[in-house]
Amino acid sequence: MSLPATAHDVGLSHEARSFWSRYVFSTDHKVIGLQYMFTGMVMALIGGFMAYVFRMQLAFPDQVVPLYGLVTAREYNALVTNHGSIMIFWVAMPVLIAGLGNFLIPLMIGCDDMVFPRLNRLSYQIFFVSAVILLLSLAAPGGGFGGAWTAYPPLSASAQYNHTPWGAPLWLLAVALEFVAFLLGGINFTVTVMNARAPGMTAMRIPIVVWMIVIASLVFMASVGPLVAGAVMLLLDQVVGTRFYDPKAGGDPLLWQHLFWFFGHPEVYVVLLPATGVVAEIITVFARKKLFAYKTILGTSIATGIISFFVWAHHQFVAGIDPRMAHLFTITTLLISIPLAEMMFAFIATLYGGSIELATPMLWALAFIAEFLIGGVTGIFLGANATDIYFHDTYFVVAHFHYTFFPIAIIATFAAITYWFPKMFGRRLNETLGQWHFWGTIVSFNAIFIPLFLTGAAGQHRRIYSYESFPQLSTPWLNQLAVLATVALIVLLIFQVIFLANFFWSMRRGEPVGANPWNANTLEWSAPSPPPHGNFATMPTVYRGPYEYGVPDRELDYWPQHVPS
Amino acid sequence: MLEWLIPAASTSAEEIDWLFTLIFYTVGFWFLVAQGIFFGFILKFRRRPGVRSQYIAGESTDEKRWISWPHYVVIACDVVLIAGAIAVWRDVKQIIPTPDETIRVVAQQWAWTFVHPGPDHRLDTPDDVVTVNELHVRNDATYVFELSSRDVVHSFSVPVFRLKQDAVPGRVITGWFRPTRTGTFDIACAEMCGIGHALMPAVLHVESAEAHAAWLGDRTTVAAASSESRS
Amino acid sequence: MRSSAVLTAAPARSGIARAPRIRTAVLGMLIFVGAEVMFFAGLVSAFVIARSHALGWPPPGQPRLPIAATALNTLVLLASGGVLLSAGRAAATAFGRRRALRRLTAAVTLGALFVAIQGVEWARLLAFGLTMRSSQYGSFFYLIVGVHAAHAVAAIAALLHARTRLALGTLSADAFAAVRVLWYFVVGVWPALYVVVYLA
Amino acid sequence: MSGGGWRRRRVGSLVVATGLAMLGASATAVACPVCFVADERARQSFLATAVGLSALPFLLFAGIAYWLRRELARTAPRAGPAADDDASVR
Repeated sequence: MSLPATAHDVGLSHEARSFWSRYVFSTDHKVIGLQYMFTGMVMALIGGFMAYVFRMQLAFPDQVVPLYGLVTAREYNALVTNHGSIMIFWVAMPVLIAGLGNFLIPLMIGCDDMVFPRLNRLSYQIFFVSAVILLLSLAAPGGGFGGAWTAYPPLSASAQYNHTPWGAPLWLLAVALEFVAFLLGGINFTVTVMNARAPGMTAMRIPIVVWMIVIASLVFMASVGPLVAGAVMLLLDQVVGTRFYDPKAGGDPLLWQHLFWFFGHPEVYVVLLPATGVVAEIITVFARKKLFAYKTILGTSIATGIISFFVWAHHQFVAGIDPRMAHLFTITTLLISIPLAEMMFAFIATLYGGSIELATPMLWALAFIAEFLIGGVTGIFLGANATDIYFHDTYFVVAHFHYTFFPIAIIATFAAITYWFPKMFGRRLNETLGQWHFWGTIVSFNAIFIPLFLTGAAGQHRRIYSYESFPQLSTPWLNQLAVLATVALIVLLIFQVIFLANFFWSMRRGEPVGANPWNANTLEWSAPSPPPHGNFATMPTVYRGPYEYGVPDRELDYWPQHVPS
Repeated sequence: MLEWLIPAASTSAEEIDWLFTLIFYTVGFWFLVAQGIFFGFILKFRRRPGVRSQYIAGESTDEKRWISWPHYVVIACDVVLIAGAIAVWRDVKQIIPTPDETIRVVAQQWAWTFVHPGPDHRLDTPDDVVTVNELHVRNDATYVFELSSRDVVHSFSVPVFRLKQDAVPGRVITGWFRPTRTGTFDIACAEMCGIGHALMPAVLHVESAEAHAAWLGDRTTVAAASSESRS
Repeated sequence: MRSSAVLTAAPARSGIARAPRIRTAVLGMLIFVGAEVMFFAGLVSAFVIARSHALGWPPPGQPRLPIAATALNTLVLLASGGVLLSAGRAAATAFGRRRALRRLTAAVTLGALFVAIQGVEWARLLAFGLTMRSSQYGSFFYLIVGVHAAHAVAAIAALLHARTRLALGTLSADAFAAVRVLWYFVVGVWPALYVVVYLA
Repeated sequence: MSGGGWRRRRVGSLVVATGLAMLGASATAVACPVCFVADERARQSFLATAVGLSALPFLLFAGIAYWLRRELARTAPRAGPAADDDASVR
């Protein structure tokens, strides 16, 4: 196939592009998407290694951790803080929103690139700088920031309290830059989807994952402003010496909590929505079924986005807010279970009457539903204000949000990578290795966090580096659970080696595939694999919705969006 | 159910455990049903040669009731759980009963200071007993505590009481508890407060009235003696 | 008709032709401005909460803000917005480029004047002892007004860039409209900040 | 279609009800017995800013939606790709 003449108005021409212009300073949305994804993968490995170190400390207190050494209290705090920050801001966000959004949106809506390609490149560059700053902050004098990823002042505001004069401001600067990067990316996604769709791609024919990424971007952009404002104030407190959060000087520490959680809770749905979108795409293809109730799913995701603005104070039930406010936020928090439950029901209903093939992407997508349901139902215990008094900041919370974030950031990402890998690299992943990796990861994941539900329910708090000074909370039985979780984590990390080997081997040596290896309908499968710069030879025209599988009276059980009737 | 894992030693603990059990069974039942249907579908509709998938759009009201009915069930359960949560929260956090004793809890990096009112049951009198990392309370007495922090945000957490309350610098936050069983338990800080966050354990002694009075007597004589020697 | 306008359309691209019905750059800028509004709303919320904690506002011993001078300065900024509005109108008409250029220059000058007057006021307030660290009052004043000034400077830079391209004839109508939206935001948010910070 | 419609209306009314409930809570509030140091003004301003911050995104979305409708109405008469009459004029 000859390259289409779809030169960008920016950047170099297709010919004679050097390595740098092709892979580093490219404005091509696919390259940028993969850059985000690879950066996210590297950060995930770093975050995973951190988890290994502090889990080892929890299981075998005050012993030398292989590959690391002794873990001091200061290092432990820095490790848990940065593990959380990295996994949310430098793994979930870049991989799910920026990576997938960049790679998929133009391909799925039938467009040659994002509408602001240079803004897109700038977004990645800022993101990259933010990642570098974060990693540098770990090596700064005094060590990395250790005030938890929520960074509550006054602890985070003053080196007098947190003892990390460099770590804290650098950490905050990295987070702020990262927000700027996603702000630029989010604008790009939204405008591209609104404005650059192929002819015939009406609103109700847009694949659900694209909708979800756009809704997530909008929620992100509407919620991030107050946090950036709070972060600027915190940075000034740290660096200039203002006292915005110092109660002794008339400041208010709770102010930060409000600004932080006003963003922090919508953020959960910002990463959740793209992940559920990925699952929707995959289960339809591998069940050969039309997505059950497209409009309802769309409605539920909009409802989720809206309600997510009204739930944030459930993180502050025991923070000293007005106890009457807690009732309101209990109600809204439990209300948000309704659209999400409905979305999961629609996914389950999609399986009914299907012809399910348990290929690796489908396994991951189904695992997402099964595991996320656990995360969802355990959230009820925390959303109900009275039980949250007990569970707040225990390992129960840790286990709960890992049952939501792990499906989101890891399971859905593996689903997406295994599903779109042929499109990204024109080759297939090894299926046997994929299945091994899947089962190893899922089993060990559950073996990590089910014990943590129990230790949390038994009263163990998170972020405490050694339980030796708590006789009641460190019974032999609880210690054994901690060891079990740690061993399971090591197993989980070892299984990722299989994935990495499979990924890089298949990238070069995998079985080559054509444009549409899964017989899927959406537009990205009408482009060559991998799609060239500019994506499509001719602009596709869209004739129908994205989920027409198993249409009666047709020979093929799929009906691509761009094929005329 | 929680008392299988950790004893319940206050009136609030019993209520919170009741709510936990309510949520556990309500949510657990529907969780199992949902997972059962989910795995049932996966098994039943596995790919078989020659069998095509059905074409169901899920757009007609007829089909949609398969998700709208469960969704009404979710709403109904939510209402029950919200009602339960609000009822328990009111008792635990919102309504503060008349105390038998008032104590003061002060958090700082990295220790707890407890001010017991002493035999006269009043704070800020010379017979106050001040302890560090050690709280003595009387069984079956209603306590109100005034919680404050000297530096950063801490959180006063007593797992056996199911009690947790952040201590915010610049504010005095009030709460209450009423112990129901004697014993020695752990108190922890539940909010990241710096390098020594793990080193803020305190010991809670719930004592019978007699034992408590004896302890107070000991401490008061010591305090009186030391104040006398100082003057 | 747009075809007679002095501005160029988006650079011609070969291959896949997109058919945008909405002005891309304007839409992007509007979303950006939305995020900025939330940012300023966060600052104002913080300010309102901090003020409610204070026993007296402004705190005793701190200089008062120059309300009247800043009111005049507000008029300067509003005038700049008005001039830019007419520059946009002029650019949309035939043979209006020269007029648009002149008005754009005037708008930029007024904007720069606003920033300069603010700078002089800052210098005087600093001399009177109101600093970023002297009190919550000072901290919030310099934070909010400073953040606005930073936005003003960035928007002026964007306007100057647009002016250069307009003079060269390479400015697209879409890009010009987007830059104007940014400046309208800077102009529009100021009266609100003035009322909150200076008057309340 | 109708299903989606009433669903959306219901979501809308939920949101409105929540907002009203929050406003109502602030109106009927007496001094909070548990939380703050009798700092009623601070509590009020926390509530007010919370309501304001929560409502603002929806006002912004409404504003952008309004602009979009106007923009679409403006471009509607021009059938076909806009590129035709936007063609490079210098």
